[in-house]
Amino acid sequence: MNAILLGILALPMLAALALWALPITLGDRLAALYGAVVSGLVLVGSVLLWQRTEGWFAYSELQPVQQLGPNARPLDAVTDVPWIPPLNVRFHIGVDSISVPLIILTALLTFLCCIYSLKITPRIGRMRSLIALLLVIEAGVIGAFSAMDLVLFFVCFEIVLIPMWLIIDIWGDDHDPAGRKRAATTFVLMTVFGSALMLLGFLLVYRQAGTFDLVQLTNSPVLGGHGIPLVAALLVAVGLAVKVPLWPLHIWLPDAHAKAPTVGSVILAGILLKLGTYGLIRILVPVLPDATVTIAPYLGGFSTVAIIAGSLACLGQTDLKRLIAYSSVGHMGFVGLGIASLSDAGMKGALFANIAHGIITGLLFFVAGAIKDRHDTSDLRTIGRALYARLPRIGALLTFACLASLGLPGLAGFWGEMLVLLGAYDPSAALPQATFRVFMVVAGLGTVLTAAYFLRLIRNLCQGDPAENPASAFAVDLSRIELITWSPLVVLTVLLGVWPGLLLHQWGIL
Amino acid sequence: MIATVWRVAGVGFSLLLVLIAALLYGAAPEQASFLNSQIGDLTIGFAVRTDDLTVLLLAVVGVVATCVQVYSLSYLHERASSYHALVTLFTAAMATVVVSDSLFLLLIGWEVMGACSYLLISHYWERRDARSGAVKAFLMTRLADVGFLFGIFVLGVGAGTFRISELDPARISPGVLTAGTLLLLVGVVGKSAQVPLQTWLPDAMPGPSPVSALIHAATMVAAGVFLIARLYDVFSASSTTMTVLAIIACVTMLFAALCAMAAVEVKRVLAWSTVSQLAIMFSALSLGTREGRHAALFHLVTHAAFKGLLFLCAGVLLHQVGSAAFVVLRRYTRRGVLRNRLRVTFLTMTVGLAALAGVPGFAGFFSKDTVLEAAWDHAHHDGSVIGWVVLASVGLTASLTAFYCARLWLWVFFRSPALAGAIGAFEVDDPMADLEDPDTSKLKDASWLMLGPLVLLAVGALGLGYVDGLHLNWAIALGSTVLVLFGVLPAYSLWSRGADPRPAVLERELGVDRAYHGIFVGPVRWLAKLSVLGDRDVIGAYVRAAGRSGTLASQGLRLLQTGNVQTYLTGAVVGVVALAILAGVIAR
Amino acid sequence: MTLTWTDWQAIAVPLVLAIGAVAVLLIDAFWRSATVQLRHTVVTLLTGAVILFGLVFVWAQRDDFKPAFCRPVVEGPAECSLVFEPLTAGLWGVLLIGGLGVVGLSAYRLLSADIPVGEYHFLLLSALVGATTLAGARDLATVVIGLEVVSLPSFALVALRRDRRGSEAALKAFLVSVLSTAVMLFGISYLYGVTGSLHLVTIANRLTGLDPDMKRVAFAAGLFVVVGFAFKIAAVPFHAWLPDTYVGAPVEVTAFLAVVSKSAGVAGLLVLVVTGIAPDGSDLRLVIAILAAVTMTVGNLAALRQREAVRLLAWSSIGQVGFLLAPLAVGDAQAVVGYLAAYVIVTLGAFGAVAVVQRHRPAGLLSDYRGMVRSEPGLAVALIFFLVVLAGLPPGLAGLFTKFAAFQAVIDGHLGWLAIVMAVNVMIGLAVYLRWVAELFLLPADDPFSVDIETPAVVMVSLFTAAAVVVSVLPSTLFALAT
Amino acid sequence: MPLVLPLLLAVVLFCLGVYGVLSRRNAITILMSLELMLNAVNLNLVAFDAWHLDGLATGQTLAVFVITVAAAEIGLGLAIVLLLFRGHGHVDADAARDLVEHEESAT
Repeated sequence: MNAILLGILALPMLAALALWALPITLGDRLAALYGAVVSGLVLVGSVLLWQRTEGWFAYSELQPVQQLGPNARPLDAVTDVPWIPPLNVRFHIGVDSISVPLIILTALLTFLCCIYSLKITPRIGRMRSLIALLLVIEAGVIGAFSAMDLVLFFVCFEIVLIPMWLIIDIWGDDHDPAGRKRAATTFVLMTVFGSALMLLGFLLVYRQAGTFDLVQLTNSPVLGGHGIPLVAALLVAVGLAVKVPLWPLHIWLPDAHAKAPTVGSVILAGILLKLGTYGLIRILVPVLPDATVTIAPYLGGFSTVAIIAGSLACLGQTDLKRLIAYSSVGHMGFVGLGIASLSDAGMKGALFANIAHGIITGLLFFVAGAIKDRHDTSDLRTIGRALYARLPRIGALLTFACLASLGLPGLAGFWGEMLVLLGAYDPSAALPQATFRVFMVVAGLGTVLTAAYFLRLIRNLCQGDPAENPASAFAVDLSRIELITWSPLVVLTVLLGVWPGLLLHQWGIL
Repeated sequence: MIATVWRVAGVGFSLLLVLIAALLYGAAPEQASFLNSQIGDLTIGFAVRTDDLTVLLLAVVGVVATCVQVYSLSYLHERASSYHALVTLFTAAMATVVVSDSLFLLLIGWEVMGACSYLLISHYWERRDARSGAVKAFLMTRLADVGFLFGIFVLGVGAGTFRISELDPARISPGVLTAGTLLLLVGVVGKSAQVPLQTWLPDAMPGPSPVSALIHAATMVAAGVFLIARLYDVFSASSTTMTVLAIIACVTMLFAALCAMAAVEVKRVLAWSTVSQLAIMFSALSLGTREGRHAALFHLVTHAAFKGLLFLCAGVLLHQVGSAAFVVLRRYTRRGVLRNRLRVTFLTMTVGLAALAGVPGFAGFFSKDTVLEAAWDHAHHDGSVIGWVVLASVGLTASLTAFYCARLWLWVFFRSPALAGAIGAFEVDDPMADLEDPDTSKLKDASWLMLGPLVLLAVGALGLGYVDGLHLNWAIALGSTVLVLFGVLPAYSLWSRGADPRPAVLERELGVDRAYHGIFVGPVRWLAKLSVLGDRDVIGAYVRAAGRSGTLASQGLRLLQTGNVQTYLTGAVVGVVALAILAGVIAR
Repeated sequence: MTLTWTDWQAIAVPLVLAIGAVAVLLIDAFWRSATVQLRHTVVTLLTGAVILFGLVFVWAQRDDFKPAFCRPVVEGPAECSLVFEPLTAGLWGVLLIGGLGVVGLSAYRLLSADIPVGEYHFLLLSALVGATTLAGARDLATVVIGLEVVSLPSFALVALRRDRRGSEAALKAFLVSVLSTAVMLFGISYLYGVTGSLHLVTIANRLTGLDPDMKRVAFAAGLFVVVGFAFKIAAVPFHAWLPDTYVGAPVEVTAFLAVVSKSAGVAGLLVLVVTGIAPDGSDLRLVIAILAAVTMTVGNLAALRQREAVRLLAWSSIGQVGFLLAPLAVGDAQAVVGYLAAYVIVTLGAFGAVAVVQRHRPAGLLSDYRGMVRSEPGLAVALIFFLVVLAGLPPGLAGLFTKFAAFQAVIDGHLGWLAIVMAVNVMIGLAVYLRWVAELFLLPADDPFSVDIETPAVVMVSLFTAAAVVVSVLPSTLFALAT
Repeated sequence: MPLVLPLLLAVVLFCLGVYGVLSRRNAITILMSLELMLNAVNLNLVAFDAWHLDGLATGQTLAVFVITVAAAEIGLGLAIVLLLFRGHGHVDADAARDLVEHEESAT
C-alpha cells in the first residue's frame, strides 16, 4: 500500500520534471496525452488505495478527547522517515478514509483536465508546461491530503501556489492581461499570507506539544481553550480560512476563478479549496479541540455570513465564471458551518460537501468554460440568452449542474448540505445550541438564495427568445471530448446523490 | 427517435405504476430499508413501504399519469423528448414520495418533483411568463422545503429515527412534536400552495396543460395532503398544529375560491379551484379524526379525476383554439361554434365542472359531503370549534365553487342571451374586440389520443363517488345541494344579464403577489447589489488599499534614496536616537 | 607557565588565507613574464585552493573546540580572544563557501574586465581573513580588527575598476562604514569603561552584576555596538548606502558585498549576541528585533517597485537581512547559520545569472529577462529556482525551511509580533520575486535574451543550482552547519 | 582629575565629529571629522584604562589599535577621494549622485 501512495506522489512530480526536461519539442496533443496517461495511472493508484473501512484514524468524539473512537482504524500506506532531524520534521505520510476520497477526487479531476486538454487547448498554447504544472499541482495536493506531519502538510500546501499562479497568469483570460495578473497575484499573496499565519499556528502547537506529528498530536492533543492554544487555533483557522475561502477572506477567489483557464478553474475550485477545509478537519479540530470549541461559534458565524453573502453576490453577478466562483464561497460556507458544529453529522456533512462540491463545481466550470470558449467571453449580457436553442445539450448540462449545485435532493450536492444543517441543528454539546440553530435557519434561507441565483442564471442564459438571440457561427454543441470528460462527473453526481452511503459508510461511526 | 423512446418509456412507466398498484392491492403492508448509513445515533438511508395509502395513491398517480402521457402524445410535438422524460421523472418522484418510508427518500421525491415542475413549467422557455412562473414556483416551494427539512430534523432527532413507520408520537416530547409538525406543515403549505404561499400555483399556468393536469391532479400539490395523511398520527397528536392547519385551510379555501371567481382565464380559474379544493382536503385532515382523514383522501381521489379532466379539457381548448382566456373563447362562443365543434370536450368538461361544483350524483358531491359529514360529526359530537369552523367554511366554499364553475361553464360555452352577439363583459378591455371574428371553419375537436383520456377521466369523475359505498347523510346532502344552488343561481343570473362584475381587489388577488414582490424580491435584489458593492468597495478596497499602500510606500522609500551620502548618514544618526528612545520606551 | 597560549589549529584558516593573499599579490606583481590569461588562471586557482583548504579544514575539525590567544584568569574559565568551535565552524563554512563562489564568479567576468587580477584576489582573500577572524573573535579588540579587515578591502574592491561609478560607490560605502566603526568604537569604549574588560565572556559576567545606572550606560554602549554592525549589514535605517553601492560596483564585487561582507557582519553580530553582550531578555535583543522588523519591511517594500535587477537584489538582500536578524534577536545560532547558508548559495546563484545577462545587456533592467524561459530555458529555470528559494516557497525548500526555522526561533522566543511582521513580509517578499519570475515567463517577447553562454558561467551557475537543489532536497544539511 | 572631565571632553569631541560628518560637503573635511570621532574614542579608552588601573592596559592597547585602524582608514579614504576627484573633478561628498535611481527608468 505505501508503495502505491509513494508512487502516486512521485509519479506526477517526476513526470512533470521529465516533461519539462525533454529536449524535443512536443506537440500540444502529445503533451496532453502524456499527462492523461500519467494522471490516469495516478487515478488507478488512488482507487487502489480505497478500502472499505469504518471510521478514520484520527478523529474521535470530542469528549473525551484523549481516546480514539472505538472504530478508529490505523492509517494505511504509512511511510514514516526522518526528514529534517534538527527541526524535528518527519516525512510521514499515510491515508485513511477521509483522505482517500479526496485523493481520488484530485486524481480524477486532474485526469479529466488532461483528457479535456487533448482536444481543447487554451489559445496561447504552451500545453507542455500547462500539463506539467497540472501534474505538479496534483502531486502537491495528494501530498497535502496524505501528510501526517504538520510541516509536510504546510510544504505540500505551498507547492501548489506557484504552479497555480502561473496557470492563471499565463493561460488566463487573454482579453485582460492586467486583470489576470492582478487576479493571480492577489490569489498567491493572500494564500501565502494565510499559510504563513497557519505556520505560526503550527509552531505554537509545536511549542506546546513538542512534535509536528499529526498522529501523536491527535492522540494527545493540545488542550486548553484559552491562551496559547487559542492563539494557535486562531492562526491555523485564519490561515486555512483564506484557502477555504471564508468570508471576508474570499476576495481573491472570484477574480482568480474568473480569469483562470478552464482547467485552472476546475482544479482551483474542485481541489485546491478542499485543502483548506481538509486542514480544518484534519488539523484544527483534533489537534486543538478545546480551542476549537472556543472559536467554533465564530467560525460558524462567518461561515453562515459566507453562505448568505456569497449567494447574494451571485445574484448580482453578470459574469458566468464569477458567478460560479461566488457560488463556491457559499458552498464552502456550508462546509465551514459543518466543521464548526463539531458534531458527527456536521463533520461528515462537511466532508461530503467537500467531495460533492469538487465534482459539481468541476462540472460547472467545465460547462462554463465550454460556453466561454464558444462565445469568447463569459459576460452574460454578451453571450445573450436562449442557450437552449443554440446549444441545447450544453444548456441541459448546465441546468443539471446548477440543479445539483443548488442542493437538489437526489443529487450529490444535497447530502452534504443536509448533514451540515443537521449538524448545526444538533451541534456538539460544548457549543451554544441556540446560536447554531440560528445559523441553521439562516443557512437554510441561504439554500433558497442559492436556488434563486442558479435559477436566475438559467433564466438569463439558457432560456429566452431564440429569435432575439441568434446562434453564432461557431456554436457547436457538445463535442465528443466534452461528453467523455464530463460524463464521469455527471455519473458521480447522480451516484453520490442516490447512494450517499458510498462515502458515509467509509467514514463510519465517529 | 429519442423522443419516441421517451414517449414509449413514459407511457410504459405510468402503466407500470398502475400495474404495481393493482398487484399490491390487498397485499399485507410491508417495509424494507436499504443503503443505510449511520451518523452518530441516527440512521440515514432509504426505506420503502406498501400499505393501503400507498396503493391508493399509486393507482391515482398511475392512472392520471397514463392519461397525461397518452394525451401528450398528440398534444405536444416540440421538445418532446425532454418533456416526456421529465414527466416520467416527475411521476417517478411522486411514486417515490408515495412508497417512501424514510423521510429523506420522501424529501428526495418531494424536491425532485419541485425541480421537474420547474423544468416543465418553463417548457415554453421562450415565453416570459413561463420563465418567471417557473422560477417563482421553484423558489416558493424551495423556501417551504427548507422548513420541511428542518421539520424532518426536529422530528427525526426528537424521535431518534427518520423512518416514518417508527415515528411514534408517544415517544416524542410535545414541544418537539409541535415544532416538528409545524415545520413540516410549512413544507406542505408551500407544496400545496396554501395561504400564505399560494401565489406560485396560478402563475405556473403557462406550462403545458397536461403538466398542469399532472401537477394539480395527482402529484406535487397532492403530495402535501398525502404527507399529512401519511404522518397522521404524528400530526393529530399536536393540537396546535391541527388548529393552525385548520385556520390555514379555511382561509385558503375561501380566498382561493374568491380569486377563482374573478379570474378570466380557464386555467387560472382551475388553478385557484385546485388551491381551494386542496384546502378542503386539509380542513378535513385538520379535524384530526379517522373520518376526516378518510374524507380527505376520498376527496383527493375524486379531485384527481375531475381536476385532471378539467385541465386536459383546458388543454384541448388551448390546443384547438390557441388560448384559454375567456375573451378569446368568447369570440368563438359568440358564434356558437365552441360547443358544437368541440362536442366531446364540452361534454367531458361539463362532467368535470359538475363534479367540481358538487352537483349531486357526481363524484365531487359525494366526496365533499364526506368532508362535511366528518366536520359535522366532529363539531356536533365532540363539540369542537374547529369542526364548526370547517363546516361553515366548506359550506361557504361549496357555494362559491358552484358559482365559479357555473360562471366558467356558461361564459365559455354559451352565448349570453341578453347580449347575444354583442359586447360581453370580457370584451370591454380587449384591444382585439373590434377585429373581425376569428376564422372558425378549421375548428374541430381534438384527436382521439387526446379525447380518450378525457373520456376515461370523465367516467372517473362520474363514477368514483360511488366507489366508497353509498352512505349519504341526507341532511347534509340536502344542505350542500342547496348551497350549490345558492352559488349557481347568481352566476346564471349575472351571465344572463351579460354582466361579470369582478371586484378589482379580487382580480388583483388581494395584492398578495405584489406585496411579496415588494417585501421579498425587492430587498433581496437590493441586498444582492449591496453585497456585490460591498465586496468591491469594502473588502476589495481593503485588499486594493493594501496593495496600493505597498506601492506608495515603495515610492516613498525611493524618494528617501536621494543619492546624497550625507542624507543617508543623517538618517542613520536619527535612526540611532530613535532606536534608543524606542527601546527605552518599550523596556519601561 | 606561559602568559598566553594558542592552539595554532584554531587560527590555521585565517593564517593560510593571509599567506595565500600575500602569495597571490606577489605572483601577480612579479610574474610579469606570463600572459594575463595564464596569470589569471594561476591566481584564481591558487585563491580557490586556499579557500578550499580552509573549507576542508573546517569540515575536518567541525566538532572540535580549539581556543587561541588565551590567558588564565584568577577565577572562572580562561579568557580567549579567538575560538574555534562548532558555531565558528558553521560561520566559517558559510563565509568560505561564499568566498569560493565569488572567486568562481570572478573567473567568468574578469576575463574581459579592466580589473587587476592580483589585487582583486588579494583583497578578496584579505577580506576573508577578516571575516573568519571576526566569526571566531571573542574579544572586542579582535572584533574591531576583524571588522576593519573585512571592510577596508571591500571598499577597495568596489573602487577597483577606478571609474566614476566605482569611486562614488566606494565613497558612500566607505563613509558610512567608517562612521559606523567610530560609533561602534565609541560604544566599545564605554563597555570597557563599565566592565573593565574587552573579553566577551568577562563582559557578559560583569554585566549581570552592575548597578542600574551602570546598566543603563552599558545598554547605551551595547546599542552603539549593535548599531555599528547594523551599518555593516545594512539594517534599516542604516541601509541607504547599499543600493547605490551595489549598483555602482562590478557585479561580482556586488556579489561579494552581498555574500561575504554581509555574512561577516551577521557573524560578528551573532557572536556578540550569543556570547553575552545581549543576554536573553535584554533590551538589546529587543532593539535587534525592532531592527529586524523594520529592515525586512522596508527592504521588501522598496524592492517591490524596482526595475533594475541588481537594485532589486540589493533591496531584497536588505529584506533578507531582516529575516536573518529575527532569529538573531532570540540568539538562535542554528537558525541564523542555516538561513545564512541558504542565502549565500542562492544569492551567489542569482548574481551569477545576473552577471551573465548584464554582460550582454548592461542596462540590467528586469525587462531584459522577458521571455527567457523559452529563449534561455536553462538559465531561466536556475534563476527562477534561486528567486523561489529567496521567496521561501516550494520548490525552493531551502528557503522555505530556513524561513521556517527563523519563524520557529521567533515563536520559541515569545516574539509573537515579530512573527506576524515576518508573515506579512513573506507575502511582500513573494510579490517582489514573483514580479521577476513573471517577466521570465512572459511570452511572446520581442527580442528575448538569447546568447551563447560561456562555459565558466554555465559551470558556475550549474554548481550553484546543484547546491541549491541539494540543500532543498536535504534541508537538514543547512542546519547541520551549526549544532 | 575626576573621570568625568575626560569623558565629557570625549563626548564633545565625538559630537563635533558627528556634526562635521553630517554638515561638511568636502570629503576631506569629513574624513577629518571622522578622525575627531576616533580620537574621542581613544580619549575614552585611555581615561577608563587609568580609572580601572588595568594591569594589562587593555584600554591603551586598544587605543593603539584604533590609531592604526584610523591611519589605515584615512589612507584608503584619501585614495577613494582621489579617485573621486579624478572622476568628478571635485571632492564634494553630496554632489556624487550618479548612482541614484533615475525616475525615467522607473516608468
